[in-house]
Amino acid sequence: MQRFPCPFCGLRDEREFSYVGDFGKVRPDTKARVSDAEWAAYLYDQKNPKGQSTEIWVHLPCQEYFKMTRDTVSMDVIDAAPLRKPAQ
Amino acid sequence: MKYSAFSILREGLRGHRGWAKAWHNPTPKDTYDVVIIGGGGHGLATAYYLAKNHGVSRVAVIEKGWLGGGNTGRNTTAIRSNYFYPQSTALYDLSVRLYEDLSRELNYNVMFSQRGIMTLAHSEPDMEMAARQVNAMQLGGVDAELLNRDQVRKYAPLLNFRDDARFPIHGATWQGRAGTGRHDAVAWGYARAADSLGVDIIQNCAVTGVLIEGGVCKGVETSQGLIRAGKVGAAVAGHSTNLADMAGYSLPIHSYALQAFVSEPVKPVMNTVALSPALGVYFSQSDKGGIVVGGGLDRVPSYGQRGNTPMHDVVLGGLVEMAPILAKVKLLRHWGGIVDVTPDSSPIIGPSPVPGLYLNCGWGTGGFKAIPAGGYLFAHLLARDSHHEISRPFDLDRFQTGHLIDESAASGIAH
Amino acid sequence: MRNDTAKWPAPAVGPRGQVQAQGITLDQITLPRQVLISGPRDAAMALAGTTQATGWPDVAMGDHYALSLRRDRILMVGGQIDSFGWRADVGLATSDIGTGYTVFSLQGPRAEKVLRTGTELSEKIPSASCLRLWNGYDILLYRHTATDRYLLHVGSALAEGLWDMLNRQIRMVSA
Amino acid sequence: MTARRIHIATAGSKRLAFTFDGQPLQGVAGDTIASALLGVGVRIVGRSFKYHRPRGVWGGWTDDPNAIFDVSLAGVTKPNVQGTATLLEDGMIVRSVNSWPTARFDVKAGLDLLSPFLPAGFYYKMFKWPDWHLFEPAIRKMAGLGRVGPDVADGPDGLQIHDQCDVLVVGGGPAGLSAARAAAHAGQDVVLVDDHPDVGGSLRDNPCQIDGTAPAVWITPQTDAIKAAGGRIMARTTAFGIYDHSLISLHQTAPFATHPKLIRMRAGRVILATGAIDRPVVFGNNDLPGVMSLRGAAAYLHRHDVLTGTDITLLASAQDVAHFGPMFERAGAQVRVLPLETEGLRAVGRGKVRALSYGTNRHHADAVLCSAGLSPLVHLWCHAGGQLEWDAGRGAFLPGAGPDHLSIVGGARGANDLDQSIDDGHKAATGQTPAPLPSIAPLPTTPKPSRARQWIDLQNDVTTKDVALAAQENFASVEHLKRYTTLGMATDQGKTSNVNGLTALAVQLGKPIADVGTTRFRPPYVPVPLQLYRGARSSTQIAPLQRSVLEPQIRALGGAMAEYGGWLRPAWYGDDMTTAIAQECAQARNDVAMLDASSLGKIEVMGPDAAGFLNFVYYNSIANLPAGKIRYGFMLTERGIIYDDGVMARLDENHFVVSCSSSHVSGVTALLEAWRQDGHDPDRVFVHNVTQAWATVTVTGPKARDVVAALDLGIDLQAEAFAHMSLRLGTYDGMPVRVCRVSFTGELSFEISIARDSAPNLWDHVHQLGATPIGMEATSILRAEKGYIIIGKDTDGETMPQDLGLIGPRDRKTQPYVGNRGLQTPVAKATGRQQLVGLAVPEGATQLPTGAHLTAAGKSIGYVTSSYLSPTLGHPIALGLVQDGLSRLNADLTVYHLGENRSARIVPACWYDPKGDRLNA
Repeated sequence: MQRFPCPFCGLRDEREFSYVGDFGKVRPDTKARVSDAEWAAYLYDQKNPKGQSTEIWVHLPCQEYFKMTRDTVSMDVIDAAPLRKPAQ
Repeated sequence: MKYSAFSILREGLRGHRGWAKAWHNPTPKDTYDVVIIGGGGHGLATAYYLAKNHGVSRVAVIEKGWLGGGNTGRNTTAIRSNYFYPQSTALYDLSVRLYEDLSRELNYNVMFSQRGIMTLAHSEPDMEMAARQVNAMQLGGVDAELLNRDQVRKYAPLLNFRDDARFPIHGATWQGRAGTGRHDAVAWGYARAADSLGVDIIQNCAVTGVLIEGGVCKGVETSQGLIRAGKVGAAVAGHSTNLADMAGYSLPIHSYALQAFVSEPVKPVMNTVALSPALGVYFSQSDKGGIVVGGGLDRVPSYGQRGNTPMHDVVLGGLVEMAPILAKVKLLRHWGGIVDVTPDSSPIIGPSPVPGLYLNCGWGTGGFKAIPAGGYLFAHLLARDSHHEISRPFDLDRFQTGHLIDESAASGIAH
Repeated sequence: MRNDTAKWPAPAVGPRGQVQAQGITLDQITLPRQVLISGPRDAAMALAGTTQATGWPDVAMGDHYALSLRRDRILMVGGQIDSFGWRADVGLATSDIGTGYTVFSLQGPRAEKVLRTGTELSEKIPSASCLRLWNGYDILLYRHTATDRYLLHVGSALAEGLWDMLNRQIRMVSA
Repeated sequence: MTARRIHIATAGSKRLAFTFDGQPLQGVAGDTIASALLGVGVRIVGRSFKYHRPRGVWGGWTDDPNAIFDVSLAGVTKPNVQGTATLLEDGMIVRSVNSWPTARFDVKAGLDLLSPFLPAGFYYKMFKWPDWHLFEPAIRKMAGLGRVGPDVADGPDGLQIHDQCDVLVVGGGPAGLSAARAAAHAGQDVVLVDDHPDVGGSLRDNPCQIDGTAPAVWITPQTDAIKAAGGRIMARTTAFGIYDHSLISLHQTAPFATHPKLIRMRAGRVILATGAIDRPVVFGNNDLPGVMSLRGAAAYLHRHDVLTGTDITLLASAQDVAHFGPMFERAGAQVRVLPLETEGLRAVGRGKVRALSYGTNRHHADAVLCSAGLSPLVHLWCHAGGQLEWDAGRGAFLPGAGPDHLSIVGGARGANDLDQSIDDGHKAATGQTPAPLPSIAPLPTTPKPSRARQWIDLQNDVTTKDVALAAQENFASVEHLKRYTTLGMATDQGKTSNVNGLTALAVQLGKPIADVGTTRFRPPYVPVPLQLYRGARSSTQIAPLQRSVLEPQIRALGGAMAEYGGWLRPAWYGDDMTTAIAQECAQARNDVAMLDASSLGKIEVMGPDAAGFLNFVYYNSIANLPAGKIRYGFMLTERGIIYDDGVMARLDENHFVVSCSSSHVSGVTALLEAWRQDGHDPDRVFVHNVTQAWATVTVTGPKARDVVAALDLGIDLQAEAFAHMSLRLGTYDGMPVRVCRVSFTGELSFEISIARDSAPNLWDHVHQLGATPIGMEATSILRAEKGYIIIGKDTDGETMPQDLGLIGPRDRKTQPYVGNRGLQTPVAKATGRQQLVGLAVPEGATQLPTGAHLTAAGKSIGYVTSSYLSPTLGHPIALGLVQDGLSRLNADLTVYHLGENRSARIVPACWYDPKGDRLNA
């Protein structure tokens, strides 16, 4: 059982989290022409690095989507940061 | 050297001194017609079929560790073709048919045991979906039956038929030709047969780079030096995107740990394979007596060849709900393999974006059962530079056209 | 067609009766009002009429308090709000939860042990939120009045399940 | 005379009665099953897996591969109980495994004669012709160890609990006690676990003086100090796996017939003080009962007063001989010593060792106590990713580099000296570097050639010859060796066989052991019962169903409850399903009916960007929906696949309520949150799932308006004032209500949502006003008569809106929305897509089976998704997905189901009130 740091809630065990996707993917502007290849790359291609990986995760209880950098071999968590500005 | 009862008897009388090496330890040559990266089941089978079916014998299989040491030797050994879409049925039933004759073809007992697989239906809607599945298979020319509750009980009386079962058993889809095999033997059998046809199987040889000249793949750099090749085939389950990074393309593949579990050996209690989609568990009993258990992928994408505890509760806890008499049987060992998962959980067979480099990957949790077909079709692709009609739908281009082959409706466990 | 009426015991009508075991008391309690308020934290607190939002291991007091749920959401317990929906004046979204959350209290020196069956709980691991997954149930978990009195809010549709799970765990911890 | 109980001290101990293979025997309190058997002179405790060779006790604890039993007590039967590590309890019925009728007289013992013809890899070379199936059943029957008991465990199966500490010390021997004491003294929150019933470890197995005192005298002050500093000591607790992020799984055993406990310990640091075990000496016939672990025999002597032989030969290092020899002599045994390098050594005896023979020498022996050196227990170290390094002097793999949070001390790191172990523990606990291990000269332990078989894996019957054969056939990787010969794959996981197997392989390959390497140790360290993993999650605690506040009312009215979309809902009301369903349909069509719709999603979307946000998330245009109106729409995936359908109601400019299907509430909420935080301003749109705050009573039927009018909601119910697909706010009994005119039945319907706790009154009132409750089955038929779909039943993972004929937004909506690009992919535009149609059967024919396929030229072109006998129409109706179905209207198709063909006609997917006059009434 791994533990991940939700930027809002703090450390919780992995059952409370879901992997969402690679960090840095932006939905193409579909008002412009988006080729089948570009669309497929956006929807499906994965960086899937062996080692350090920067990803989007969600903490399910509080629904915080956040950025997490971790090592996909050692499972060490290197960094977690909110995608949102801090609470006011 | 042919393996037979006679050779066993002869060798038994002379102290087994006459058994030859199952395969050799060649040093790599400078160049081959085809280099296969990955000495697992798919890679070895590809090499075998290249040599046997296509007369391509200047073939090397390059394995970074020991042959059969990846997912081929880490799975739950189920072999089946109970799929819904005709493209899948064609692929996996080719595999089952090749398995049916494999022990004799390779002169190596892979112990394909057609003890049948049942996918349980836990409700009336499940039974309707089961009928949809069975009809699809029957129309596709694959054996399938719809079992009722009593028939399921006859096949597997240890399942949970109690009134308080969370997921009561209404019936099941049944494929009698499905079953289990001896996973290591599949790798060893193909390796021995390929070796005898002149294939070089090079163990402890890691690929460190892909040689690309003029935009075309011309070979691989390895820990044992540069090896040139007319064509390069990659069958590196779990690490397909690492190779893609070396060659400079992207793949719709994510690596996950898939765990498997085996109990201490007990006297026979389960003579078939049963899967509960609702519980996310399937199990069988090996010839040695161990209860072999599998489930879904771990939650966390991973390259660590080990599993995480939340899935233990899901899979082993689910097993006890599925077959309560196993509660006091003990878990002997658990382990994890790294599997390639595609968006539609179907494999990718076809040319990569780099000419000269070809892909056999994305088998997800279902690679073992597909070894003969994967090798057969990949060999066809490599030898002729064109798809066999069965592998055509599994080309990488399906992600652009949207013609995904997503079987999630056909089997309850993401596979 | 299968009739599962017997497999799922009939749910309780009205508040569930107290359960006692050694060092553990389990009750169902009724809170006066529960309102979800989403938006900037300060504005939300002002609307709720509270000055702090309870996380973990904070101890909430009294019958009017706020629970910290998310970066931009609290649950007001007690207190008074006149209208619900989008409050453009303060930029807050509000919804009256009524009895949408059922609330159980678990009290006693061994209560914490019961809670540890379902989550990694420790005073040493603070949390800004009292939302948590417990034995598979999405709950709010916080301390109220005393450090050994825990309140659990659960979506009322799963209250029957959570009550049964709490009882199972109490039996096991007491065995 | 073989083994026997010695001391007078046990005379006063409590006697425990048990049976072994049917024979009544007695042990004493504190015994393990194995010590009790040895205490009464039982030598053969079981049979080996392959050849049914007689097996005796080898070890004193979990390193034993042989003493495996099926045990019953108090109605509980457990297979494969490890007798050396299981405490004896009064009344136990102990049965040897893999033998019949008894371990001593096993009918299959003759199999051993065939062993020359059963080499490693035998099965791979045999039984290919004519077919494996002819041979496999007989082979399966022979396999397996214990028998699964007949008793079915009633869940729940045991306690699973999380715990945490600063320092977890595994192993309560001298190193572990020292570490725990030092860590506790330093103010750390310490937990010490030991799998024995008491701590002390090797001090109890083979006592020697510490600081001039007896070990028992030394142990108590340590445990007292640990406890006084707040440390916890857990006995009978096995650390069996270390997982990511420093989670250690602990198995706490309890009396035999009670539930075990699984503790998941999160430790800041882990100190492994797991000790070491004897490595067997490989010599001829070394599998004979009576050949035992030296330290195992010492443990039986000191823990249980059992002397394992009267004529003992020690086969061990000079140091061990000097240490242990006098102990056995003092206990009354005659002790002889043989050097480890004795040439041609073999044991002699049938069923138990009687003598040792070497060269021309031969001497009597009833016990041969062996140690070829110590194998550190490094399993947990490896679980955590620690590396191993071969130490030629010790003939062992010692821990090398490892993770920062892990230390390994004492015997487990190769420190076999008591003072060093104690020092190790102290240093590890206080953050100091342990003293380097002295290098030692290797013991002569390489197996000498012998004509007798030399055993390496006692349970799986692997000999040096098997290893040699594997090497000869080029199964030269350690993993190949293991898998080819099954070496180390028995229930002891190779604890005793690993190093000897590698040594034998290294000899064959002519390589140093360091280059041969070792296989990976995988959890669990010792086998653990499957029930540990179920915990309290049995039966209704697996995927627990959601329950409506109206369930008591529904049950009181005779509702037959069943699972629908994650909720427990009434399938029908009354005893007879068929009549009930028909009557319920008629009631809704002709009069007025009521149903509990509380499970339908109610997700509030609020804020200034709410309209634009929903317009993006939904296929249908939402931005232009007026307040007070309701619109039906699809939520698509980015591929363009329909994920859910639902209705959106706009309460005011900045406030919507999304009503999705019951099973998709959490999924839809999660998707809304995901998009809210990705590409939208999360300060301008908020999503509240309030499904459980409201309950919903739906009144449906031609007379629904009369019933709702009588509720006095303060709403003008006339059609002109309150049209279909609109929403009004009112009050019932002082409580706010939201009333939606939407219809799933095709009849005039009012969905009345009210605060959850007021719903029972509303329900009762509606019922008193003459509405009849209807269940999900009737509702399902009513909707099918109208051609209304259920997502996931009448659609599948490929269905897009155009397949249902709903192409408006695709062709006209200009703003981007989720799935818009997916609807432009080649697959979306392809011909041959499966489209939803109605299916009619010939006059008088029975209803089509759901799941039947439509075929053309023997190939599937689609399937039946819903099928009912319509009580309203008096004939069967069905819906199906068919390739190009919308352009095949009135075509007759073949329907295939389980080997039979029949026919159906494609018709429009609406049979009842196609113009919608009734629902608009």
